[in-house]
Amino acid sequence: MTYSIYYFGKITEHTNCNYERLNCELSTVKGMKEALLKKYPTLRNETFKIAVNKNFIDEEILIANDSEIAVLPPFAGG
Amino acid sequence: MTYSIYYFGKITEHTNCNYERLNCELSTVKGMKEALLKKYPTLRNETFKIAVNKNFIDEEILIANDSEIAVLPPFAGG
Amino acid sequence: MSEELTRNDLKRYNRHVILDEVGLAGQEKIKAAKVLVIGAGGLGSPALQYLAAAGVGTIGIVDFDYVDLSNLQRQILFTPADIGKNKAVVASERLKQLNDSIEIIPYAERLTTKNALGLFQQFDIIVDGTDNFSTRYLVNDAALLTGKPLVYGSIYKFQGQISVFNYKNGPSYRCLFPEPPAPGTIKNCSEIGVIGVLPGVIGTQQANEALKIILEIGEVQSGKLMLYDALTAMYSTINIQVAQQEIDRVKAMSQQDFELMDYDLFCGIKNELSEHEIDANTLRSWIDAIDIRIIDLREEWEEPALEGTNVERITMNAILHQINRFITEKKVVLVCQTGIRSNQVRILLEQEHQLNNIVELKGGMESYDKKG
Amino acid sequence: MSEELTRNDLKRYNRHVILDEVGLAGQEKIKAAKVLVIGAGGLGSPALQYLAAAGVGTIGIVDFDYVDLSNLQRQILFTPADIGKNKAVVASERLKQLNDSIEIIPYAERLTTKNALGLFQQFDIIVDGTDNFSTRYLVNDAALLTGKPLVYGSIYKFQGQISVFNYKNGPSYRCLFPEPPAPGTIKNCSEIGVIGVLPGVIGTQQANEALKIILEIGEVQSGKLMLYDALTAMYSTINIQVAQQEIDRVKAMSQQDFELMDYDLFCGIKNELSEHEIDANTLRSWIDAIDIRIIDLREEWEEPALEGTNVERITMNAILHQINRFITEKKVVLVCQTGIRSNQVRILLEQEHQLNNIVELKGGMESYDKKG
Repeated sequence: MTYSIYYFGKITEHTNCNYERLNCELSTVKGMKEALLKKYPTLRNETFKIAVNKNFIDEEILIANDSEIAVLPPFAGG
Repeated sequence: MTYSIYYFGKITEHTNCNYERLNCELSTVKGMKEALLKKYPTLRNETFKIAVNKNFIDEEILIANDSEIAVLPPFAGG
Repeated sequence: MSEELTRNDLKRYNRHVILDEVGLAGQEKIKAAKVLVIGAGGLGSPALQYLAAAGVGTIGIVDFDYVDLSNLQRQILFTPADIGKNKAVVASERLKQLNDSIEIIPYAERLTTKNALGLFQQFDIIVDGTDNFSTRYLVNDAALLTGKPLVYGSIYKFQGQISVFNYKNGPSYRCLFPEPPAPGTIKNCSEIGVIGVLPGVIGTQQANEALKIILEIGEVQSGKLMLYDALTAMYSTINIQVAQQEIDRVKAMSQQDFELMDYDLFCGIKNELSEHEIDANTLRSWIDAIDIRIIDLREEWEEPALEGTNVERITMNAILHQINRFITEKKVVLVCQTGIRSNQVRILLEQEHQLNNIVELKGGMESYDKKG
Repeated sequence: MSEELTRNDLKRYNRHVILDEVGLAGQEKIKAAKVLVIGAGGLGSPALQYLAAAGVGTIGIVDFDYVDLSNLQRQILFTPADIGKNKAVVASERLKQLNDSIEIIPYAERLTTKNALGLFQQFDIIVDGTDNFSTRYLVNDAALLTGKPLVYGSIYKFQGQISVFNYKNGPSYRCLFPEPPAPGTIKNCSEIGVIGVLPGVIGTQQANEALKIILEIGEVQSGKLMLYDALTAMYSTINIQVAQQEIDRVKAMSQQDFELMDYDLFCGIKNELSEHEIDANTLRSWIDAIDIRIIDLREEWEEPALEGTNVERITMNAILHQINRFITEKKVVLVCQTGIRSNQVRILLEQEHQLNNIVELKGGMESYDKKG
């Protein structure tokens, strides 16, 4: 599978990029979260939500090839 | 062919909608312009540009099925 | 080019300085930058506010126009106390209150082919906040001739466009629209109506593009036309290609050629009266005098009133339901406030009901009033 | 509900009235509307300007905070003359200058669980311009409990988010983020740095959403989270679903339950010092006193200076290239301006270089200064 991953807000400070293509096995949202934590260990202290193709989906749903993934932290600035 | 057509600015005052799906024969940009003038005769006094899938393309290029077409007039307000 | 920051600057712009993408060097670039904003209206007001707040060292403001009550719904630099004063001057006073450590230069004059090149040469970036095609083509061409990037924004009712032209050999406004719309199809744009917050949304994004050019960060919207619809909150972006022949045609002009260009004529604004139009003096001579029907399309509250034995009022909204009231042998004169409604109604009656005994008051009652 | 327009209103809001989508009836709705803006800062300033300009009949402003020099880079309602004054009061004075025909009510107090429900009940729409998680959850819950639509906006460095919550049974903020971030991972957001024009872009679009709710036109951004990046000028929109159990949990609270909620505790703000943190008093006692290394990560120009025989300066930027300077048996205290850099550096050194003799000054030199 190839996924396009977009990182937002504070997450980019851990990934040092706001976009990357990731080649990996077919994954669920939950699996994707684990893969990201493995690749970027410091992410474990962060709160974030994962959207797939512009929707927040159940953690157990498999993510189709070529999906667009957004990794969104909350932010509170004003 | 089915095209998704988005109308902008003053153009919508002639079409009375800002979006429609149009079923027609395979067309070029030039042909599309003529089809629009036929459907909306008062458009003939308007200046507008047609973008296909977010690009302005040559008037003679054929527009693929399911393309997204934007009909853009200039506007000068400020 | 950069300029050293004072101790006060460091505190004031701290929220910029602590960003990796800005830093001390970036804030120094902002301080050294010179931005010229054409038009202190709907787009100019928010753009100017944020450029001044950001610490842009030199800001020029060109506007010959005067503050009017109907501006205040969107031109948030002005208060009722400013009505009747020059916009460039009032804007400059408010900006000085907001930030007295930058230089603000008001030009209370019309931008013309005579002064544009000289003015543009004194600045690094031009921000277009004008409200008519004539000045927009003039601004584009002057930016091309002086080699200055142009931050373009434009609005219509609920929609807006943003782009950056003439940036690092990218497209110009003429690459998008080589020629202005056909004369007569577009009247004075400020008279069409606009949701007040729209120029705020667009003008702030023009300021953002100007800052990215100054800071040399991010992706400047050159070669892209951003479209925005406030009703749906949808954005889309269309790619614009360079049309080299359009750019070359402008660049081929000598300074003298440019100074002799008549942009009003190019945009059809100086058109003679068409066969369907009459002017205020003609209308004045016809009231109470000849056997025609003068129809005032305006709402009851619009001023000045138009009175006469041959004047009747049928509002534009009422027309679609009373089309038979127009079927008459007599010549009909349509009158509205600015000439837009009368033009729409005339075209509708001609095209859909084959009526051809109709003329309209060019410029509407606003022109009648001024000459009255 | 609607309110009759005066003759002056008709002229002032003419550019709204002549829009089919607004008209006289729409402008009357705007005049009758009551909007409460929480926070007169980066987001509140532009939202308030355009709501007042549009003619919103009653505008409430809640802000307990005082104008600071570092606010002026983005909070365009304030001038240097306002420094030290309450933001709600100063904002209200400027808005009265802009439009004296509407009612503007400043609440120069902190929004708390005690006053929120009573306040919200007096308004139709809530606009969230706050700058911390604790108040954002409080605002969301109070909006749910009083049944008011909430126009949400939030910013971080160069990015922004916009949505409308609690609108016609749509999602709430808790449907998006049920719980605040882990305590300690997010410090005071106003200290991270932000490009000044960003809140202008987001705050104007919050005003636009509020106006669409008032006018009942267009598509309100309920169930959608708009994301914006000022560097790339890219927008994207993500759909948000209702999480009914999150809404029910809030709605199950009685007024008394809500009043007893401690949102600071919920957001981890009242956390005790962690094992990695020391406070200003402790640091003060250690300077010149014990054999440790106190490392000031700040740039040379940041104030107040920290001096002592055991204090050294290594800026954050220098650290990545000089990591060996940290390999030492001595205990290390990291100090920066607000506690953010010291936190990042400590985590980096612990995780990537297995150093575990490091503590940080909680709240940075700003807390040191205040207690000094």
